[in-house]
Amino acid sequence: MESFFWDYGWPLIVMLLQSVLLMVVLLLIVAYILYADRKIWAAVQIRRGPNVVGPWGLLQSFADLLKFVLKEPVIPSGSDKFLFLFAPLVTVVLSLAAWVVIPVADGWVIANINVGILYVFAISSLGVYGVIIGGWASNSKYPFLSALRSAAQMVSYEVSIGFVIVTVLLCVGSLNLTEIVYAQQARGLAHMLGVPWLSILNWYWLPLFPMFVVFFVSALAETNRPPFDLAEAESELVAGFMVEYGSTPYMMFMLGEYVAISLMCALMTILFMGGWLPPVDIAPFTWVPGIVWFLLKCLLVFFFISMAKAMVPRYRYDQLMRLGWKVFLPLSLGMVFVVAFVLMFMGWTPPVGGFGA
Amino acid sequence: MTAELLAMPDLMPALPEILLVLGALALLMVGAFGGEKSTPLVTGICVALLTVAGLILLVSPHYGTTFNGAFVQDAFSQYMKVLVLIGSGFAIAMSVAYARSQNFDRFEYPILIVLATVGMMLMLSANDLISMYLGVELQSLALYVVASINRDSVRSTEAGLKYFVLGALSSGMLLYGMSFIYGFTGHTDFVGIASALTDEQASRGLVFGIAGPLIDERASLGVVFGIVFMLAGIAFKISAVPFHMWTPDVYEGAPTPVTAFFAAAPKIAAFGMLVRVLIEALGDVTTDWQQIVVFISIASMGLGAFAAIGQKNIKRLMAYSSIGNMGYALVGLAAGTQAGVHGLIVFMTAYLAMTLGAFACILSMRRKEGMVEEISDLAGLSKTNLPMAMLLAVIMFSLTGLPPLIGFFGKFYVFIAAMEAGLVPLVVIGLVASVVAAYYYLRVIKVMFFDEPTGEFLPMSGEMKIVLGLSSAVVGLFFIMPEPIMNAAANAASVLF
Amino acid sequence: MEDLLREYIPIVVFIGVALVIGLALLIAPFIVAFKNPDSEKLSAYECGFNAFDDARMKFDIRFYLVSILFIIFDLEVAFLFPWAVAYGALGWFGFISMMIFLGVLTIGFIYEWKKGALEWD
Amino acid sequence: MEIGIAHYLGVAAILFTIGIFGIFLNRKNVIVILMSIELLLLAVNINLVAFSYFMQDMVGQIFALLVLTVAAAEAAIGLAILVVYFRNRGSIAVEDINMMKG
Amino acid sequence: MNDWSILSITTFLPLVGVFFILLVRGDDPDAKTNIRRVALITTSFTFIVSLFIWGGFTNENPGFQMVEKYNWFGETFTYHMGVDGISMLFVILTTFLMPLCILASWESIQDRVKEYMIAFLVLETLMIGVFCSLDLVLFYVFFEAGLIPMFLIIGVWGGPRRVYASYKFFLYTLLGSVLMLAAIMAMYWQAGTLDIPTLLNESEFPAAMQTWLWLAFFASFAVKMPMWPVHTWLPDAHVEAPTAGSVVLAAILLKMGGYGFIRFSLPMFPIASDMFAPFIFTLSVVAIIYTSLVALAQEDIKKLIAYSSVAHMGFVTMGIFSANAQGIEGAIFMMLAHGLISGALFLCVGVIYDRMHTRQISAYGGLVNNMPRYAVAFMIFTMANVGLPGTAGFVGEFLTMVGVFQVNTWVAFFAATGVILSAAYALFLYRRVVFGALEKESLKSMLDLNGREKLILAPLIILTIFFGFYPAAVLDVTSASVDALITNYNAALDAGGLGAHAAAAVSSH
Repeated sequence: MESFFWDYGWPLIVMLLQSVLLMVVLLLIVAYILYADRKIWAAVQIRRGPNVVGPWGLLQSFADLLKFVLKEPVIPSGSDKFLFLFAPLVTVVLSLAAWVVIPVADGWVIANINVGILYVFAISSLGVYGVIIGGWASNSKYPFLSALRSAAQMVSYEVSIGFVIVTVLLCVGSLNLTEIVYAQQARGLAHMLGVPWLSILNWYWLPLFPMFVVFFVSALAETNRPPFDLAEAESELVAGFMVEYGSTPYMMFMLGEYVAISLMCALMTILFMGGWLPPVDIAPFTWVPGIVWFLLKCLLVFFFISMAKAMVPRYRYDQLMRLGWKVFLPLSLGMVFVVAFVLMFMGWTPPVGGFGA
Repeated sequence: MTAELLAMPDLMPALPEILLVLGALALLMVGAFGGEKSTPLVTGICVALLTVAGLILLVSPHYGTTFNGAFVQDAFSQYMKVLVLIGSGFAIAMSVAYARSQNFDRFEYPILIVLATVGMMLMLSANDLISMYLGVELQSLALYVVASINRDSVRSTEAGLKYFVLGALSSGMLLYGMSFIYGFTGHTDFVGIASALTDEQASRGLVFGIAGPLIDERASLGVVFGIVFMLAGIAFKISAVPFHMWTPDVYEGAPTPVTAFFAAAPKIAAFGMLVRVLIEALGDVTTDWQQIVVFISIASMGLGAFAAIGQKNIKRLMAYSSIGNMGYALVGLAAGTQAGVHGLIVFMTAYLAMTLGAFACILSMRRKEGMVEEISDLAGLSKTNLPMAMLLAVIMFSLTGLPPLIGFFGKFYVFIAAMEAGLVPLVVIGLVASVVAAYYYLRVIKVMFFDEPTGEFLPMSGEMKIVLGLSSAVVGLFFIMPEPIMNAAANAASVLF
Repeated sequence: MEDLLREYIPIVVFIGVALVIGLALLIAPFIVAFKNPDSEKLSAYECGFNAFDDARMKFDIRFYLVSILFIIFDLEVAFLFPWAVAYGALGWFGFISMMIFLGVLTIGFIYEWKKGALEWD
Repeated sequence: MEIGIAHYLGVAAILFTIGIFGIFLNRKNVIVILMSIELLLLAVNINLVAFSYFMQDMVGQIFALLVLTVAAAEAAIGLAILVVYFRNRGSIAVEDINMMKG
Repeated sequence: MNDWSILSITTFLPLVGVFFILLVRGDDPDAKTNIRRVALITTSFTFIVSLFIWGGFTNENPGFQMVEKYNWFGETFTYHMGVDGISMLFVILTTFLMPLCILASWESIQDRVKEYMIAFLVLETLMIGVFCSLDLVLFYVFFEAGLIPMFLIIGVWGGPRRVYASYKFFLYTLLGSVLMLAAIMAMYWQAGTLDIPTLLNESEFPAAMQTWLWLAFFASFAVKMPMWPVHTWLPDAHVEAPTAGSVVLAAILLKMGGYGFIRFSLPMFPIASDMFAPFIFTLSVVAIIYTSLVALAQEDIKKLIAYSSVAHMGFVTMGIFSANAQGIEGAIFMMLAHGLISGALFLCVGVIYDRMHTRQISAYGGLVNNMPRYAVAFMIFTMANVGLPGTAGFVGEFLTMVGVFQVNTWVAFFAATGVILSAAYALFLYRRVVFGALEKESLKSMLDLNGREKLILAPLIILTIFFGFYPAAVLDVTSASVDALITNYNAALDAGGLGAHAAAAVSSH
């Protein structure tokens, strides 16, 4: 009985604590990301943004949470009640679930599974279900149409994301997210140029720059972020598939969206920007803990995402689809070929089993 | 990771398939860039490709296995592939005029047929459950689309839908069976399965502790389970009873040239595959599948004979006829002997010739107001178009199994093998069923010769004349020089044993 | 605990926690919020008109085309993943094989493009 | 309780049976039939992977991967046919598929 | 091996005629005449050629003569032709009757002449082939293929109920012969060959198997013969078929059944034959008496003749299964004679049918008044049909009854009553058609036989009477082969432990 506890019970408790910890931190960060988003947007438009609740409006997100909870939950009479409530739950749970395999620093990962990137890819693919179910269950025209649009958009860009990931995998030889980061440490442009300390050059954003861009833009589209927020285009579809939602269900959609955005930031960080690695592998930088680098990089990516929202005009739907299918798909397909060929031709294929820890 | 897995495979045995695939892909591009006006060109090249592939097979076949044993080219696959190519080539040729008149002359049609043909050839060459499944699916997927190629017709699309649903179901059953075979023998390659079934040590199925591979000279329950499901799946593909439900509807609904294609090539391919998997992989557990084959054979022959009697639509009639014919072919397989396979090959040759000829006639049932497909529309054909009536009568008599036409020898060799294998009741039932079937074949002849004409058909088009002429020549004159076909068939059968 | 379990149990635990949080959020307003539903409030949003037919209507065929294309290409990715991981071990043979595969896919893609499956207007 | 091969096979068999019944007993919608077909293939994959795992033999998993691919292609084509049929007939109810009876 | 493949030439010569007919274009009367001429010349020439078979035939040789053998389906199923005393005369009978059939159809067939003649010529080839083939597969091919032209002849050129009749004919015969096919396959399985001489001389099938094989062959031949109770297709087929079709049917096709019994059932399955002989006798006697009674009640001339054929075939089967020289030789003789006589009777019916287009007996009467020549011819054949001494019909009936008398007196007795009944219906028919007052207006304008009809009937009359007075012309040919057959048969019975019967048969011989 005691050994059972030490074999099974204790690790389980540890996992639970880790999970709760990650979740809390994550939600806190999301709350401030939301805040940051609004602030950046406001700044670009030379407004102030939220500034009432708390100092500089820092508690704005929590006020919003409270407001949503106290709002009257409306379930439209024609809707499928179970699915109507199920959709936001799916969105939130799925977008949170992907985080379990993200290594935020060296070894700081709850589930260090060997197919990490595949897991993330799979879980984020499922996100489309939340949208479709929500749009369908509302039994209203705007949500329905926008759910379709949104789903088509998400799946279109998912293909490109898949190809981008494949190019990275070709260079790494492993699906494990931690190893992807290690690979960016072990080999790369900096080593070839003879400046191994300049590890920022090692990261894949440089050799795979086109894919980095493709991934960034696809991430925007995948998460329904502007300039690709066609699904909730206010002028056409009012608020997209969420029209009929209010109260916390609505908030959960928003939450899921922002968690997904932060996940995309994390992914970009890991795949292209060396994860928790310091940009320059010499003294004061190496003293900074990995988690800080990781967060900084994520925030940098988020800044770009936010700026895109603030600066870029919204796409038309046909332009969006054309970009996805006729530009990104051929481009990323071609890059898969090029990367595979170059790696094989130059003999740069990763060692069997990846670079290891 | 073993070295030989990563070595470049020898592509020569698969040369015809590779040629067809490359050709089909190239033609797809030609069609995509050229638009609809490239249809005649694509059609012509498709026929040429099939011809070249057939010639390669005939003139310089390259025997051997490749792709790590998943693909085998031998005399059996060579012979059956030539049949399949003939069926496909003629099917394309026969469709040209019809497609133009029915406005579905899209360039995809011949390409799909070529792809389906490649699938069939892969089925015939499959020496591994995986390649077998891939062949089946490549063929089926193309056929689903071909069935509903006339996308503006309710009947065509309904046929496609039905074919798809039941075809997919059959694939599922086939796969389920395969998974059991794999699980209980530990192999997917036919050689491995065969050795696992004979040699207890070779089987990894033992590790499950459920049952060993062989109990008292019979396969374990798991393997039998797998065999049953696989047979059910393949029975769908060859439309044997009780998995025949789709056949009449699909035959009736699909555009007629498509029906002609369905009736000919895929059946041959599925049969070839069935023979290879049963003989090569499961040849040592004959007792386990023989009774199933006997059962579906009897059921097919019986249903084919009785259900066709009331049919008015000649395509439905041909559907039931083909169900019945599959029953006869299964008789040869039930024998499970070399003679049985030999008979089956001869029978399939006969079946191909008869089917193509019959459909050339059905496709010539054109009136000014359009295509007709009732049997009664043939009334008095002997007065309005004697050559067509005579040749169709020859084909119908051959389907009946009357000597000296090829249909007789097909049945004869099948039955004689079954007789040798001791399946006397099966033979007698088969013969009686063929008498019952004679009734409805005779009805076609009766309508053509005994009834008064109700109208005239438009003259036969050139390609129909050629197809009908060639096929009825084979049907009618086979008995004069049977040896080339018989020897080739015997040779083909011998490599499996 | 087995290695496999050790690696994957956290995922279950994590999803469980996420589920709890999600459910808590979902249920909270039903407990604490003020509720006063009426039929107008519960009807579907229609820009001021009453809905005159079922909202789940026919929609554009192109959505369906996109979903088919997605299925095909997403599965292609499913093949590419293991290939990419084992790329070093496969050598030129692996490269050529996958390029044949991609080539076939590209031909299909060009066909779709030419047939107008990717047009949106 | 140790989870053995028999349990996997049992689950697969149940799924397979549900799939078969879904195809034959369903009177409502063709989409349900398509889903049932997917269920069949899913059952097969469970079998293959379970066998593969218990035998420590990779072939089953490769097979499963191919089955997945083909299943997707099949679904795509099935949906395409369904769509053309719907365009012609205006319905995808199972009982409306009755142009030809035999 | 002979030098110039006469059997093959005879067999396939009609197909040359088919080829020429196919070359004829057009549908005008000239073309039709040309077609008829080609057919007539072909059949006549075939007959002449076939006479060389008789000329080259050695009566003393009991084995097969003029043998040809080539590989066909490999070496297992060969193209093996040859004739012996049993089969040779049937070949001659066939070739002899065919020109007459063509002549008989000269005017009555105006519709689709081309197809008609092709069907007949093909049919001739197949019928000759049946009698010449020495390989069971080859035999079956010819035997079964004959259904095709006959089906078309009845169905296309037949009477009002032709469709029913042709179907019945086809399906009855087919069912019978597929059972035979099963037996043939079983024989191949057992013996490993289907070469008839080899099977006759070397192979012996186990007794239990013989029973089944015998029954399967019986199924085919009994239908073809036809034996009671599977004879019902025959009256229908006869009534509906055109005249020449009836002639071929009665004269030749029915003989294939009897030929089959002699060629296969007796020598190959002796034990079973011996066992089933009482069964056959019963059926034969029933056939003779029952169908004779049925014939009495017929209103249709052709039907009456058809039933009389069934009755006569009863004599044949009875003779065959008495398994002694008189019985078998009598049966062969009877078949040949019946071929001439029944064929001639149908031709006689055809003569008046062409004029009146009815076959109802009641429609006729008093024809002797304005058709005296016809009356004479009809009388000769009626008498021959009855079995009047001096006609061919007598010899056969007498010999078969002698043969069966040695085996079973009662059978012979009942068969003899059949003779009386046959006299009754035949004379009854003759009286009603030919005698009596010429009352009906439509009959008064009927003309007597024209030149063509005389040409048809004359040789038949001559032969009927010739064989009646000189049966040795036939019996000399058959005796050697029949003796050999009986010797083998008895030897097989001895070996099978049924010596008692065999000994009795030999001693009585």
